[in-house]
Amino acid sequence: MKHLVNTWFAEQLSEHGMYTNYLADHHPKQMPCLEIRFIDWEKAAETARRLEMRLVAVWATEGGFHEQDEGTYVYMSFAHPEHRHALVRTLLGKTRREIPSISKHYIAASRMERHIQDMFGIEVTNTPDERRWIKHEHWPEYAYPLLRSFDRNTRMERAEGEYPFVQSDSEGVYEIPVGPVHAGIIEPGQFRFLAVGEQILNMEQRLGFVHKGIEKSMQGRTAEQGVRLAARVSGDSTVGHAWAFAQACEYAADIRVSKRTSYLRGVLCERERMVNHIGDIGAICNDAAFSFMHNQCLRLREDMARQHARLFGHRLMMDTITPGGVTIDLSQQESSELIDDTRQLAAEVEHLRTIYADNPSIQERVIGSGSVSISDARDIGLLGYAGRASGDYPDERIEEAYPPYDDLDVNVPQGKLGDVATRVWVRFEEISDSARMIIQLLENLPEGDIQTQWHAPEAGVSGFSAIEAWRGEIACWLRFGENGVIDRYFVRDPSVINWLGLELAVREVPVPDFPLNNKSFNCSYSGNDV
Amino acid sequence: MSAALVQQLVDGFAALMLLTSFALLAQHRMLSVLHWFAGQGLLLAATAAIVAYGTDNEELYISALMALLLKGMLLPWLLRRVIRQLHVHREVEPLMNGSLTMLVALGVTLFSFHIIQPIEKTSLLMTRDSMAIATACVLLGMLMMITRKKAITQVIGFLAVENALFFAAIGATNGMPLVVEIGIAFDVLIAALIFGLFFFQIRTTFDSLEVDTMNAHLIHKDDDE
Amino acid sequence: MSSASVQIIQAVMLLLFAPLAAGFVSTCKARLQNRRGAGVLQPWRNLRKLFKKEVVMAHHASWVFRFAPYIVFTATLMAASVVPALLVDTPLSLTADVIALVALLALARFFLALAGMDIGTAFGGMGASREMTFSALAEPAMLMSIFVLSLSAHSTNLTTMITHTLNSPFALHPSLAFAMVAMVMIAVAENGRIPIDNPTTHLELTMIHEAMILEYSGRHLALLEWAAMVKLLLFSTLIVDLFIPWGMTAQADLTGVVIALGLWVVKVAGLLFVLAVFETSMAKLRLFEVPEYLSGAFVISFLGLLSYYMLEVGA
Amino acid sequence: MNTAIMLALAACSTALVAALAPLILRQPVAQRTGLSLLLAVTGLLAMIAGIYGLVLGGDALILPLGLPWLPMHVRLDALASFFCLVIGSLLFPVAIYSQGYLRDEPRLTPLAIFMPLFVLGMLGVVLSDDAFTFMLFWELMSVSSYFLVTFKHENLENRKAGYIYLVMAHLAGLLILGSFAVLYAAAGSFEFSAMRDATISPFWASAAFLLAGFGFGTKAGVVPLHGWLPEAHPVAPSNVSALMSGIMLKVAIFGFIRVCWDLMGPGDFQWWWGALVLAAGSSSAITGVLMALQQHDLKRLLAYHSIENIGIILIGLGLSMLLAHFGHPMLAALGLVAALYHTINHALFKGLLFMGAGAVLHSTGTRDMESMGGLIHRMPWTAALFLVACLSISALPPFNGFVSEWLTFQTALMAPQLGGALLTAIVPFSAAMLALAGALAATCFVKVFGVVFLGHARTEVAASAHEVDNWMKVGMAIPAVFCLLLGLLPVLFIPLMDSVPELLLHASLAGSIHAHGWLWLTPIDIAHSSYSAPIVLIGMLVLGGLAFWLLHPKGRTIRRSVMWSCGNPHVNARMQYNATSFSQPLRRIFAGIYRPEEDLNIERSRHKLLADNVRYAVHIGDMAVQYLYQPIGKLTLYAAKLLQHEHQRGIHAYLAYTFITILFLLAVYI
Repeated sequence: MKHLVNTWFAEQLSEHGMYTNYLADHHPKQMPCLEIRFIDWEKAAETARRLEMRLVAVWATEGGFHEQDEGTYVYMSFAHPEHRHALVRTLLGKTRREIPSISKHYIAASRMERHIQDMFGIEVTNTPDERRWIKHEHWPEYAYPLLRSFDRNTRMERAEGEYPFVQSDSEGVYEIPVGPVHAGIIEPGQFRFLAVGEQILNMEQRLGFVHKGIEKSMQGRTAEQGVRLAARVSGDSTVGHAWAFAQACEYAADIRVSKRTSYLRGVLCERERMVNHIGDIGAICNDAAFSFMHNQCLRLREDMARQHARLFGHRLMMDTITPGGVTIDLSQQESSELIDDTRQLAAEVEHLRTIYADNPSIQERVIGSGSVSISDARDIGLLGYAGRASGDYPDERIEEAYPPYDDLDVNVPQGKLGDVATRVWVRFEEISDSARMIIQLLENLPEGDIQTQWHAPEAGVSGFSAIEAWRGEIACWLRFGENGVIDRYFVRDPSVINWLGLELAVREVPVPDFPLNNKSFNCSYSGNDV
Repeated sequence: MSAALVQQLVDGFAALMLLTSFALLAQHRMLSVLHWFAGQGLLLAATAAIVAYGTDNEELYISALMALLLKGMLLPWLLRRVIRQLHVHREVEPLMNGSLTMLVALGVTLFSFHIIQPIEKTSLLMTRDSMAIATACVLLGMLMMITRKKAITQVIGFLAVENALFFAAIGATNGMPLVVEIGIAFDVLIAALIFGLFFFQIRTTFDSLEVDTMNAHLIHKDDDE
Repeated sequence: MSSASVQIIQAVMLLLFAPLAAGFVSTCKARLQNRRGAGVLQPWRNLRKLFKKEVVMAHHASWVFRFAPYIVFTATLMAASVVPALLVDTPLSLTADVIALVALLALARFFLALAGMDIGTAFGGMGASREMTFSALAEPAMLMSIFVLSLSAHSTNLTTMITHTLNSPFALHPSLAFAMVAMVMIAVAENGRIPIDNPTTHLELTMIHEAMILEYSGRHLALLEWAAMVKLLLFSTLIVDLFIPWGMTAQADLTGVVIALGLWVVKVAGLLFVLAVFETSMAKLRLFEVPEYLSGAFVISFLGLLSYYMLEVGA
Repeated sequence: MNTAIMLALAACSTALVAALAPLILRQPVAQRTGLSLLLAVTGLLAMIAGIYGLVLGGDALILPLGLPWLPMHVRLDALASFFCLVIGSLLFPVAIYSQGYLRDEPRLTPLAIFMPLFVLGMLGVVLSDDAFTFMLFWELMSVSSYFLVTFKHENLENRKAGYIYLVMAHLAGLLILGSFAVLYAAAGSFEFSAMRDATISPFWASAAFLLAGFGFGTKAGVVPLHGWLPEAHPVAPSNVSALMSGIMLKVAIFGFIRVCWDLMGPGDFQWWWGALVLAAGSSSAITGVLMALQQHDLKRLLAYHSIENIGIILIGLGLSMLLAHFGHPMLAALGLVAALYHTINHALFKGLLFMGAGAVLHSTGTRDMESMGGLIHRMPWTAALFLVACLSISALPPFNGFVSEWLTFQTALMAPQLGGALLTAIVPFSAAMLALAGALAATCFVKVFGVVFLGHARTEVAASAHEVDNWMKVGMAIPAVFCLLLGLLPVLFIPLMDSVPELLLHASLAGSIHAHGWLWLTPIDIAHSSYSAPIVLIGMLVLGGLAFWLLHPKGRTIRRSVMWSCGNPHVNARMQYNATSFSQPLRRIFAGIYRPEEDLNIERSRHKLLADNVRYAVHIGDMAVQYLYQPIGKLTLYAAKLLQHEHQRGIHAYLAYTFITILFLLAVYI
């Protein structure tokens, strides 16, 4: 594992005349934090942008531990393909309740800034978008749930209000409100289209309908309890979230897990990648009314879920990862069974792939629909398959190369056109690559313990991790408080960023192609509405 | 098989011939174009065989066999290989206003019907009815060459014209003399091979098979000179 | 057995078998996709459930919305009773020729589209717009293929057309083949099947037929669903009538009717099975490729016309 | 002098009296009542005269009026009777409607003078039996309608429309005059009877046909000569629009039939005449409906539909011409009857539509469909009657539009009877275009009814609209009833108009049409095609009633609830489809024809991925205006500029030109 890489960023900042202060102690062990002055906040983001770093996340937390001053800190994190992650923070102090927006440089920051604004009551100045985001209009204006002073059991009266969607004052334009309740069994979220006939002029999302208060709810839990909650941030990437949480805890507590543990985690994560990609490919085909593929994919997905239930005790592989280890182990026989299963699965998917690729009617639908250009993808910082399809290839498995990926050769499929077809293609590629890696991991499964003794770090210690889950990079930052309980937990699901990609992708497509595009991104509502 | 049935079969094949010409014109995808082209070749072979049977012309059986091997199998196979090797087999070629092309194609068909009608009346061959269709198919092949952007589809258009001429030959004279036919067949084969070589050459030079791009390159070159 | 009673049997049969036909198609599709499926009776169960359910209607729904299901249902049923299924010459078959039959279905569609717009949702209007646009573009192809069919029979009356086909010696008619292909393509479009519309979708933004009836519930919805099923069976019967009428009886005697019934079931089932295969192997077209599909149908039927003059009339 | 022509002349006199009445009646109320009453009487008289004339035959008469050497010849033959009937059957309800419609009109006098004159002009044209009388009344009709178009002359739009209308009407008049001149040259007399008897060479016949075709075509709004129509019709008061669209265009059709069928006769027809008329008809039908689809001004939309329907009538006429040329008088008669049937149908339903549009305009004060919505709740009667017209114009059974289109289809299906490869393919093609036009018309009227009457009110004015008074309701109800009756009982009505083909083509359909009783419409014979509107209607009523009765057991009420909005509590009127959106797919599909100028402006001042405001506008110009009128206008301007310096030469130059012209004419003619 490489360490202390963000000296590079610190140097770059100093070169641009910004004063930086290293905070090695009590900060993410593998990634010490840079503290900068409040006035340099926006400039630092601008510099990062100029250095072609991508934004990972922006979040806030109340201080008051150890060396920290009382008052609110705002963090941001960037990543660079070679120079990896950098963590930057600034102190707002007790009285200052505002922070300049960095959305000008990173549009993806806008929603996260609005999240800070909604949850902490910190005004983001000079922001392109002042509307509320995660806190819906029926919450009273004065309620700031993530403040320490806000009791988690507070009951509030219902406020009235309406979200100010972008409007059109032209006569021929109409609005389509789709959602929050959808006809299918999908999560709630509203899409508001401005359209003329079949031509979409603009599409806006309104999310937050499944806001579960996980960040608040995490406060006061131990790591062992917390990982169970983290695993439920988004059900379809439970392994990814649990791993990100566990790894952040481990970094904070400076615990190294055994090689066997990391291999098993890798297997779980890649199986999760496969199962979701298979399901999504089927669903994409179903949205184009090609139900043959849908049913075959459903079948494969169900087979996988049953296999998981048998081997890992849960169809979705929930609660298989704990801080310091995993809860499941594979015997020699189980391991070879899983190898066979994966091999067979990969072969079946390959077979389906030829059917898919050689069926002109489905190809006509997916090719050229909902393209996102590489420059737009970079602007947004699209993650996972959405980024890879457009020609931007961020992958934590290569950039961070956390175990077990330091032992593996990850092939990143390199798309270019950024349309639905390419997103599907990337998924097919990833399925076969995951299968290859699972087999490699299982064949070389080292002996060892699957659980390292967990001990909570002292109060004020924080950890940061980035895990390449199936949807893309999950970033997780947490800080421990007194008695080994978690004091602040922040998680950024890749959906938070990729949702913007969908808004962009559908601006050029006719209305009935929206579901196809939506499914090809398949962002998580729950992961966004933490 | 009665003469009437043979006549009907020939008519039926003529109609299918017309259909394949239209279908070639309407396809978006490289591979679909190729499939229809292969179908047209098989159709030609079948027509030749039927006419051979109907007229007891043994040379025509050889023509039928040649059509089957060359137009129904070899050429499609060659082109398929070219397409696969150039990695364009999943490409979609946008049509220039598909419905308008179709209307023009209908007009062309009507026109050939109109001009062939007087000739047909004088002909007494059993295949006379298909003359108008053969003429239409020739024109449709040309239309395909005009409206297409990609070099490969243009070549298929060219080959479709050749198919139509072959069909016309069967229709008008119950087939050309065998020697001529074999000569033409080889010409076509060699033309196809040369085209195939050209594609690779073009691809390496221009990195595209679109005629527009080539024109642009040529014009650009002219400017440089 | 009088021809009037056969007429009634026929109409009731089309009405009652329509859900079975819809069920048959979905069962076939399920089997083709390696699923067990819900069985051929499922549409019947759905209808029964819907008929029992309460009707919920938007506050400002007008009488157009309220009566549209009845108009749609009766217009479709009226059209269905005109189509001979067993007996060639039924009393009602003269009520409307093929053109009038198409117009009856157009009447049903007109009210369905209006009902879609009555509530004033984005989806209803969207469905109405799509339905009316595509059906308008389908109309020339439909008429052209009727035209080709009427050329040899010199008639647009179904009875006369069927009798003509039954009485003329068997021959290969390229023009009829073209007309049939065009008619099948149009039937697929008119019935909102894949690749034009997906009858089983739940995605509002992609719907055509379903978008218009999104606001309906209870018995109103049941009537509309039933009408759609009748329409599918009607088109199947029409295609069978026009292109493979052999087996229909000219006399209203019991044996003739029974044989005709058996053959009709076989023919229609065959056609529907083909539809199921087709639907399984196809994805839905992109919306703006539908006009191309429909103009393709028009071109094919026009080719039928041309090949009639070129090949069949003789010079 | 028989009763029929006496009644017809009485109708004319009543119209004249009505035109003079405002000179005596000064009170607006009196003027309004006088106008409505007298026009209603005119309409009624014309209607009765028409029926009398059709059943019992008419008469010819020489009036002691007009020029000394050319007294006015009038004649009420079958053709004139039929058109008298058409005029009367719409004029009567429109007159009743006007009583209500003009209630709030402060300045009535011009309307009260010119509307009767306009009616008089139309009646006169129909009755005239010599070219001079014809042209006199024709110009009366044109000029008085010009004043009606510019009735609200304070709007620039109206003055502009009026100007274009006047220019085009005169151009048309000139061409028609040319056609009469050709016929005069052959006959040596202005009297129609002389023209009928004269023989004319094929060349001059074609010349007369072309002149008449373009002249009457301009007046009827045939594409591409239609440019004035969508400008002039919407700006006139709605009751006038109803008359202009409903019957003035038909008078042009009358003129065309009179010149081609009557004055020249089927013997002179050449095959390309029919083909030309067919082509003009098909292109008018398609262009009219396509343009109509893209309008959101309600009356402008209806005006474009008039072009479409004129196209349908011309398709019938063209088929009739072709069939007559190829020696099938019976089938030609079928085509003619189809065209005439559509003529009266269109008069009825288009009149009704314009009256309905007038009612909406009266109630909301706007013609813009995008600001209406939900009017069915505020104006239930208007909505129901308007729906009848929508169903009729969309050619849906059991209403009248379907019958005439069905008859046209039946005529087209006779194409195999024609000679020539091209014709046998072109006729089905134009039938297919007719099918397309009909289906697109249905699309358009779903849009009209859906956007105007259904859904939610889009603006405040629409939300506070009110139902119109009883006069207007009755005025609209009469044509609605006729629409249904003509749709249900064509078998009774067609024999009534059978004397027209008998007169013009010497062929009668009376035998075949109702060979099987009043229930069955069998244009050729029962084996060929048949249609029974009464059975369809009764069947549907019985089945529908049965279904309703079975499904409505006692105690099963309908629960009313909020509409489904995907769980989104904040619903507004913008969340429904609008007219621009409804026709967007067609706009895109036919983009090559429309060439829409789309103006999409998404403001993104904050960030290039964030929209602030979305503006969209689309403009579709009329192709004819863009590619025909404007170039001609420019060319004229250019020529005028070239000639400009000639003006500066003063009086002597002009005298010289005149002198040279006289010399030239002398040289030529002597």
